[in-house]
Amino acid sequence: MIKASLEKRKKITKLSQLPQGASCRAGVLVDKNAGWRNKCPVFDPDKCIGCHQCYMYCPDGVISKKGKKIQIDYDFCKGCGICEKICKTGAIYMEEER
Amino acid sequence: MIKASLEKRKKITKLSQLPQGASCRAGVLVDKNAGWRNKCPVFDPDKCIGCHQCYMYCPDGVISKKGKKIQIDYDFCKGCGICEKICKTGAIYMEEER
Amino acid sequence: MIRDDEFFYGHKACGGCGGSLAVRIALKVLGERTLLTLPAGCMSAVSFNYPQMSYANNAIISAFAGTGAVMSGLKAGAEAMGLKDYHVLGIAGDGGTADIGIQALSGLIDRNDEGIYICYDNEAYMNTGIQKSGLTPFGATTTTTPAVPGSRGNIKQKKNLFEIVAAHGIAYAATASVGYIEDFAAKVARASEVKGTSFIHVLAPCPTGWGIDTSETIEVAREVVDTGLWYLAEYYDGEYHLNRRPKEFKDVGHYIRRQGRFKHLKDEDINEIIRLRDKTWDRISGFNTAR
Amino acid sequence: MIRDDEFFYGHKACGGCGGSLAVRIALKVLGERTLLTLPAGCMSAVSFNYPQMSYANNAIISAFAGTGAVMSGLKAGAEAMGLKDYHVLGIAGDGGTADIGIQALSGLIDRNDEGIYICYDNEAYMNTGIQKSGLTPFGATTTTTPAVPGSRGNIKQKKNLFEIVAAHGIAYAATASVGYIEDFAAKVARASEVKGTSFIHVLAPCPTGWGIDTSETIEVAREVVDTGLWYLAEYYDGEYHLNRRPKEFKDVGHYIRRQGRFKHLKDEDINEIIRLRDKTWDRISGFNTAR
Amino acid sequence: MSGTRFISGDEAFAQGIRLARAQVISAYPITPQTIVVERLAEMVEEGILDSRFIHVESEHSAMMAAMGASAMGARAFTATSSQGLLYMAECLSYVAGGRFPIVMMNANRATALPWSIYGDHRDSLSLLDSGWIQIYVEDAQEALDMAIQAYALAEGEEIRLPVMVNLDGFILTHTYEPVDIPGQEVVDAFLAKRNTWDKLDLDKPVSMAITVGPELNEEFNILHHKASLRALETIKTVDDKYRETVGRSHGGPLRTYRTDDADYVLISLGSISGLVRSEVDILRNEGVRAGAVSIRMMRPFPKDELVRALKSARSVGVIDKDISFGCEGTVYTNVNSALLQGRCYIPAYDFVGGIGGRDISVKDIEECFKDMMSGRLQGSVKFIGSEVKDDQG
Amino acid sequence: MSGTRFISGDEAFAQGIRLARAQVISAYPITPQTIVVERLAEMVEEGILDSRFIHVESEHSAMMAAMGASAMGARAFTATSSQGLLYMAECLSYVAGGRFPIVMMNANRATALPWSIYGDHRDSLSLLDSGWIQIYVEDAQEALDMAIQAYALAEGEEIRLPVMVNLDGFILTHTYEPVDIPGQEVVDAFLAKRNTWDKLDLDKPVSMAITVGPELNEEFNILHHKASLRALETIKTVDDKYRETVGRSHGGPLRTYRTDDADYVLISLGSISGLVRSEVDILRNEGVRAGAVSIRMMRPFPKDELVRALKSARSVGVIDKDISFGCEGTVYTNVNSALLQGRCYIPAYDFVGGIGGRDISVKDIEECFKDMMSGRLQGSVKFIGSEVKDDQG
Amino acid sequence: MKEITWYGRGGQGAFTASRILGAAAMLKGYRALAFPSFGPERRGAPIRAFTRISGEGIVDRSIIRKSDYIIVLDDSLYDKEMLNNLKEGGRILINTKRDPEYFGDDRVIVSDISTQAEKILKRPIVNIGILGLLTGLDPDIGPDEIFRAIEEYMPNKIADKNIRLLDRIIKLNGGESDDQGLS
Amino acid sequence: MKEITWYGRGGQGAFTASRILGAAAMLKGYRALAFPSFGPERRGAPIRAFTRISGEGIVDRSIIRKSDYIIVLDDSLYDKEMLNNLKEGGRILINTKRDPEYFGDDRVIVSDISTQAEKILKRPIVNIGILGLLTGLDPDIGPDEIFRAIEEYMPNKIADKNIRLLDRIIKLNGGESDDQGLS
Ligand SMILES: Cc1ncc(C[n+]2csc(CCOP(=O)(O)OP(=O)(O)O)c2C)c(N)n1
Ligand SMILES: Cc1ncc(C[n+]2csc(CCOP(=O)(O)OP(=O)(O)O)c2C)c(N)n1
Ligand code: SF4
Ligand code: SF4
Ligand code: SF4
Ligand code: SF4
Ligand code: SF4
Ligand code: SF4
Ligand SMILES: [Mg+2]
Ligand SMILES: [Mg+2]
Repeated sequence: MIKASLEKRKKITKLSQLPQGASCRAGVLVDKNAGWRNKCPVFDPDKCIGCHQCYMYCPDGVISKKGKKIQIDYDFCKGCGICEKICKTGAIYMEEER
Repeated sequence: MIKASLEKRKKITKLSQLPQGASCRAGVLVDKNAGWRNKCPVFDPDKCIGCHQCYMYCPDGVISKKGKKIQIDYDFCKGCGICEKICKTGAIYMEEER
Repeated sequence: MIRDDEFFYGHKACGGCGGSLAVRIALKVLGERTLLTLPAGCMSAVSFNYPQMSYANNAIISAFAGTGAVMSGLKAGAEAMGLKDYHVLGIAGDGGTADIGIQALSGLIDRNDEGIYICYDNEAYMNTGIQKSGLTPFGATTTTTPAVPGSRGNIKQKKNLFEIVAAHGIAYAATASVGYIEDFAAKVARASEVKGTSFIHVLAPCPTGWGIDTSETIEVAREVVDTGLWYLAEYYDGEYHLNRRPKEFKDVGHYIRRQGRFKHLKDEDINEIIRLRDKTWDRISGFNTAR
Repeated sequence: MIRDDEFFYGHKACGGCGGSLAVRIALKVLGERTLLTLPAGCMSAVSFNYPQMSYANNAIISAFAGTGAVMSGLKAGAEAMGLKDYHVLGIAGDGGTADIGIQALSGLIDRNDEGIYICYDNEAYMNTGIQKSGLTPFGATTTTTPAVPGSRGNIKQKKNLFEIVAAHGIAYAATASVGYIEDFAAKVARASEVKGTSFIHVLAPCPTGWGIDTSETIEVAREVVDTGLWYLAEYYDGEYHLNRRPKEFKDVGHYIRRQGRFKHLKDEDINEIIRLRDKTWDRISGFNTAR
Repeated sequence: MSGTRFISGDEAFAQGIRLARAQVISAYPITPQTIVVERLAEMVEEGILDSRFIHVESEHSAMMAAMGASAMGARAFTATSSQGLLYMAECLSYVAGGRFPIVMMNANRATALPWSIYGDHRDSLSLLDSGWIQIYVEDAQEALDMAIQAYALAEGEEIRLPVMVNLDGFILTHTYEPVDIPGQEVVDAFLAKRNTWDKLDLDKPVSMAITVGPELNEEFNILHHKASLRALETIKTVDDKYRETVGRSHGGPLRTYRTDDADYVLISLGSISGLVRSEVDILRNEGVRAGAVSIRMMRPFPKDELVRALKSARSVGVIDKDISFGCEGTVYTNVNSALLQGRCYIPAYDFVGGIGGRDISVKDIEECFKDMMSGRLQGSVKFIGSEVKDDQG
Repeated sequence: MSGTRFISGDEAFAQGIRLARAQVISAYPITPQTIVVERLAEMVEEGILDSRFIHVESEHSAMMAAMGASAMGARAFTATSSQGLLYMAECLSYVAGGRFPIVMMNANRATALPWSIYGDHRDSLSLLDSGWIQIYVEDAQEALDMAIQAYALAEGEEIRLPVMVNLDGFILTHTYEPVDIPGQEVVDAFLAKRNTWDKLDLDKPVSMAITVGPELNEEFNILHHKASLRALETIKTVDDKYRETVGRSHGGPLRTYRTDDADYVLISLGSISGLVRSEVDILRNEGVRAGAVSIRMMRPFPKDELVRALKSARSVGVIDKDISFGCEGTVYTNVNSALLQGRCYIPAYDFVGGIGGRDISVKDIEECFKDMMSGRLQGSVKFIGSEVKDDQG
Repeated sequence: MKEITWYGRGGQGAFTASRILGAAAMLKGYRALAFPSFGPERRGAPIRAFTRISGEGIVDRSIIRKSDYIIVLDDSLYDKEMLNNLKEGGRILINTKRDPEYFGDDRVIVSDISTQAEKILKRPIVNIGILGLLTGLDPDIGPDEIFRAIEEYMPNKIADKNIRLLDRIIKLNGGESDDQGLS
Repeated sequence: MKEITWYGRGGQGAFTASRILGAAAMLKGYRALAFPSFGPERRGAPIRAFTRISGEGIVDRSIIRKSDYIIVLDDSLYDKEMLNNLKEGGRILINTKRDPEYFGDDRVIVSDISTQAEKILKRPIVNIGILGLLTGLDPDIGPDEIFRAIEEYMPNKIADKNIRLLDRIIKLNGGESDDQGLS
């Protein structure tokens, strides 16, 4: 599966470490979208019927299919609450963050 | 009748004679469109029925109404020959220039 | 409707220039209280050469891409100055309208600022020496779509400017041809009565670029309508209206063959042109018949 | 049709951003051999911040006005390099498409260069802080059309982008909404099969600019369709096709009142919105029913 | 709205434009200019400002619409930044050559690529040749005052040129500070309605934006050049009048600080100048004869005045938030040329910094003075504030 | 087509682009550039040149399309002039910062207002800060050769920058003269296919034209600046290789003429330089130690080389087909800055002329030398070739 | 010179509060600057804002590195590193439901503003409320000018409620305040 | 240095002829420049073109002020002023049906090229034909190179006919020419 992935941010100390031009390898992440969430989606696998509507509609693509169910990448979930509303079976609900 | 009209071209000898900015009084002509014609429209008032189609279609607007007939301003006629073709009565015909 | 005044006089356009006829007539309809802007193009290049100024009304050249925007500025400025009873007019070529100028034109219509925009269409960038524009017709040779042996010159069709403009929901739009000058004049008059933006797309043959004799401009401008290669129509109140629905089309071959820009075309190319024409007429068959 | 890959990930869009959903899904349909260009706007601003690159496929930011032109360049370049089996994709916001980008878009369609242009429409310049664009709807407050007491915010209607594009005689055009994501995905797939240029105008609510909760994006994106304020349609083979012809429209008032940007509107303003909607549906009543 | 308010540079400028009674406003959004336009839109909407706000589709159109309005004799305003300024570059030289007295606020911002929304001076300095008068301000108060003064300057009978007033992006545009907003009556006394004969006139029709062939084209440009030069004096008379009517003054094309007997003078533009002056004070306390010049006007360029201010210096430095690639900072180039012409043969150093929004700190400025004093610099151009090692030779 | 042909500068350039095997061409017509584009369209149509010709709708789009193609790794070409160059100003800095090695021919033409289609250098010189390499040629032969050399320079691994080659409008673009057209094999031996890792790559996806925040933005620009500076040397190595393979040479960033022992040196750009050199010969015959420098490369700017050439002069002059309103000619500003940095403290004079297509005659040049020799000039900027009296004081 | 750094999320009003504080300082006769961490603000994304207050003109417009006060609107944004960015004697003020002990440093002052905000504003917006911690702490920052600043620089609707909230926080934190004349 | 100025109208081919002349000079081993009076050419509008020929490199690219030859394609464009723009020994060549006397100056040489052009080209295009007057006059300008230049620089269709026309003019004006090998 192709997906941008987290790497350690390199400290730039020398010019030669920088690209010439304004280009860069695609799909490189160095920061989690941490601290964005007030509320956090909680997944209840028992209620999930695997319709994957939440997967389709998550703007951040942090819900992935896991067999017939799903899983959420909390490193990049922003807590928007769309998945909760989309899920017809109540298998996702939002909780206060922390 | 409003119409751009010929004036003597002023010789510019001092900066103060020039406009500040790139603007200028409208409708000032200093050059005749001389030397443009190979052929010259000749008007035969006898054949003219005063339909003023030539007046309408002359791209240079050099045919003006003169009572029921017309007249041609040879200072600005370019000899295109449109009037000859437009005139249904043959009241205009093209002749070699000079 | 048409004044005796000549507001466009002593200009340096080629003999027989269709564009200059369109400009001349438009101004004769609209009169002296017209605030005109034109971008770069033949109709400005031939008429603002210091100290020879061929426009007798107020006129200002716009940057090439800016006609629509200057019109809005003129309108706003005129309002700010408290002027009453005037027309804001933009006149631009096909290239200046359908290509580089379309952003500003689209913005103008979207704002619905009161003003009349006339595109005189000579079907190429003429002032710079006959390069293909978005309104160059299929088969025409231009200096950037040269008809070398085995090629057909421009293989693209004319951009459908009239319907693009109409799709904006403009207050008034029309097509015209300098070959039917009264029709054009009437449309200019109608446009001037509209509240909001209006637009006229007038076909204006260019002897120099089309390879015809200077005397043929009007004939050709009529023939393009009579062959159905150009249609005369209006758009207002959200609907299309066709001004002429010829029972029978005149011979396309004759129209094509008389023009230098098409002289390389073969019979099959002409048939293709006829096919495209028929497709267009199919599409516009739904237009209302005009008033 | 939709891959498991995520090509748009870890971006900095606001929570619940409709635009980012559109982008994500489009790329999931088109896949890794997609050459993407986007102009300035939220979808580039949130995803190219060195060294954090959220696109996993090839992507390049265009100058704001240049999306259509960069697409042509990518296409020509790919051909020159002998590439096979790839997509050229342009994704731009409503401002970047309908206003400053329309010249390049129009040129692209006119050239009929193969590529898919997607306009995600959040109905204002969002990246710069919610200014009115040509696609801002009637009645919305924006920072440049502020609803001060007694005013109604923006008094202009949305530019009719879909029909403007279709009037170009484009190979394929469609409207969509992120609220009906399968429909959108199917349209992206269809667009990718077309020879020549294709265009999709997808409505994509912006919680930040519209004044809704981040969780409401999808609901609102469905409601705008269900109320008839946005229609789902396609254009191909020179004809319009309507995808949904609701028997009954849902309550416009509910749609309007839930959004902060409309909260100043009075009942009569909502009635005006309904009137305008009905006019649109009158106009498009002639559209075919879609496949 | 008058009295002292806690507002941003953008807002202050908007207040100035309101007080100047701009009649037509056309602008296109771009960070960090947006707020000035938003505030004006609001004022128009609220009826506080009697002006026509044109919602344009791009910066090119913004400037062309402003020109149309100006051609009618109206007072026109627009604002932009960075890419937007470059997108209207064609219109800049157009409007200047046409002598349309439009005022534009530019929020200084770096130019792409790479993209950056942060402040440096590359946008406006790269268009120094466009024929506009260019002014740089230091704080929100000066922004407001110069919005008003700009019209007095632009519309001056002997000038008639567009004026661009530059505010450092974010650092001025988005920073809130106390600003005194004068009353409308006071400003009205300073600045009359625009009144020009050079406009499209229904009674006396005019051709505008004309073509001039080789016979006289150079002369039109000479006139433009001379008009621009006159602004070096006019900015002072305008400021004098402002002081008399409004009660505040900002001076002429340069703001000199302790230069009279200075050995080392650091030159800067815009918001950083305050910090430079405070460093001068520190150095003076340490016994170093330091001085500072803040250039308020880059075009016309105050060569003579600059030379006068630097005459006795042993060396000078320029802080350039700008780089003309393959050469040096543009302010520096201009300063050097003035020095050579003024026979002021002293070493000059270019400290290029603040590029793409890089902070320039007190320490950086201290360092600049040290470099000037020590003569230890290799070459005359130095990038400051970069901690990344140049390992490429 | 090879051997000696009687063609114009525009045509010669088109031949160079054909020989360089440009793969994508996108351009928009504007006088006096049109012919280069028309000839290329014809070659593509005739199948002589394997290239994709994109009919764009504006110059902004022309440059953006070229960038798209260049981003794919293709060799891209565009051409423009004057208003067209200004209309794409935003794209210039964009493409340069992105390090796309596009070659552009610019037909130097005056910029509006007033409108003029005639030649001066205001268009390209006003965009000197855009980050492009800028080259000026003197005749049609050099035009052809530099069209080819430009790609070698632009695509050089250590450079990777776009190159703008400037031809004087009409005077070069439309003037026919004998030009030697090398054979394709020879040029192929000189210039390989473009081969770059820096492109959109289906196997190794890339993000291009990215954003860089204040943390590192300055460093990206430092890299750009340094790459540009390297072109001062690379232009020579490229030319050496050209001489070896093609058999013709044009030298480095400067063309000096009898400067070694010259007392009076006149500096110029482009097509006027030949006339200047011939005047130098005349003066030498009269016993005056005159010299000439023709600047072939304005960016990067050959400061050191220039100073070396002027070191022994008693005064220098610059013929500037350019005026930065309210200041002076831009070439002059650059020259002065180089002189000051090079501790070359000599009087320098600016002869602004040729504006809007004004002819510069032998007499004008003679006059320039006389002015330099006599030191009789009031101020350092003088408009030449104007017979209209300045009666305004 | 007093330097205050604000931490919040896009939408929580940190920048607004930094301006209110600056305006209040101005009303008290000080010079002041307030500015955001420049750049586009995305809803939900962490952002900073700054207030600089001084008796004299302020020439330093750069980002604040060492603060007298760091104000954190949402404890999930708190990071121990912040302690290193305090000046000598500096304080960190956090809106949190947690105990002070949790943060393990006596330079950290905590208060549960959210609960009060939910009560009074019906929304968990604490940007203005948290100023109540400051007034008690710093003699230069008095409640009266903050009340005036809120009235002058916030829309009426929210101004009133925020004044009530602020008053409440001041009282809860033992400060003295009398907003009779103002609210 | 030989300097030739051409007068014609937009569409009459003056510039083409100036180039053919330049190319011919090049073929003969000279350096040459040819250029139009810059600016847009409008059909029918009077225009000028220039040819400069020299044994050495030509550095002067400015418009020709004093000419060795002035060639006028259409007598309606002739103006007495032109005589002042001739160098010592210079000549004006005019295509005209008029007698030489009409022009009243023996520096003016006339010939009716139009009539011949109508016969051979079927169009009154005299730009190339008029070169026939020059070949007789100037030893540096020989017919052979002009023939070659026409062949190389004009489209085949018109080249042949123009060569015939030119040959005819040369013969009529007493020049010697043999175009056997070429036409
Ligand atoms: C920005 C810019 N690009 C290009 C030009 C050059 N230009 C001037 S007129 C013209 C052709 C105009 O074509 P069109 O609009 O069709 O009008 P026409 O000349 O055919 O009347 C062009 C390309 C210009 N003036 N400005
Ligand atoms: C030439 C130019 N003008 C203005 C801008 C500033 N700008 C950047 S993004 C943006 C808003 C984009 O709006 P839209 O296209 O609707 O996309 P959105 O931000 O809503 O996603 C603007 C105005 C720019 N980058 N370049
Ligand atoms: S929407 Fe609900 S039921 Fe469907 S896959 Fe997601 S969690 Fe499971
Ligand atoms: S809360 Fe939003 S971002 Fe998080 S998983 Fe649900 S839809 Fe995705
Ligand atoms: S067209 Fe003929 S008949 Fe009619 S007015 Fe003209 S000359 Fe007379
Ligand atoms: S010949 Fe042409 S220009 Fe002359 S009068 Fe007739 S139509 Fe008009
Ligand atoms: S080129 Fe064509 S459009 Fe232009 S002036 Fe000549 S005839 Fe008219
Ligand atoms: S402002 Fe709107 S469109 Fe932009 S990222 Fe946020 S939610 Fe998306
Ligand atoms: Mg045209
Ligand atoms: Mg948007």
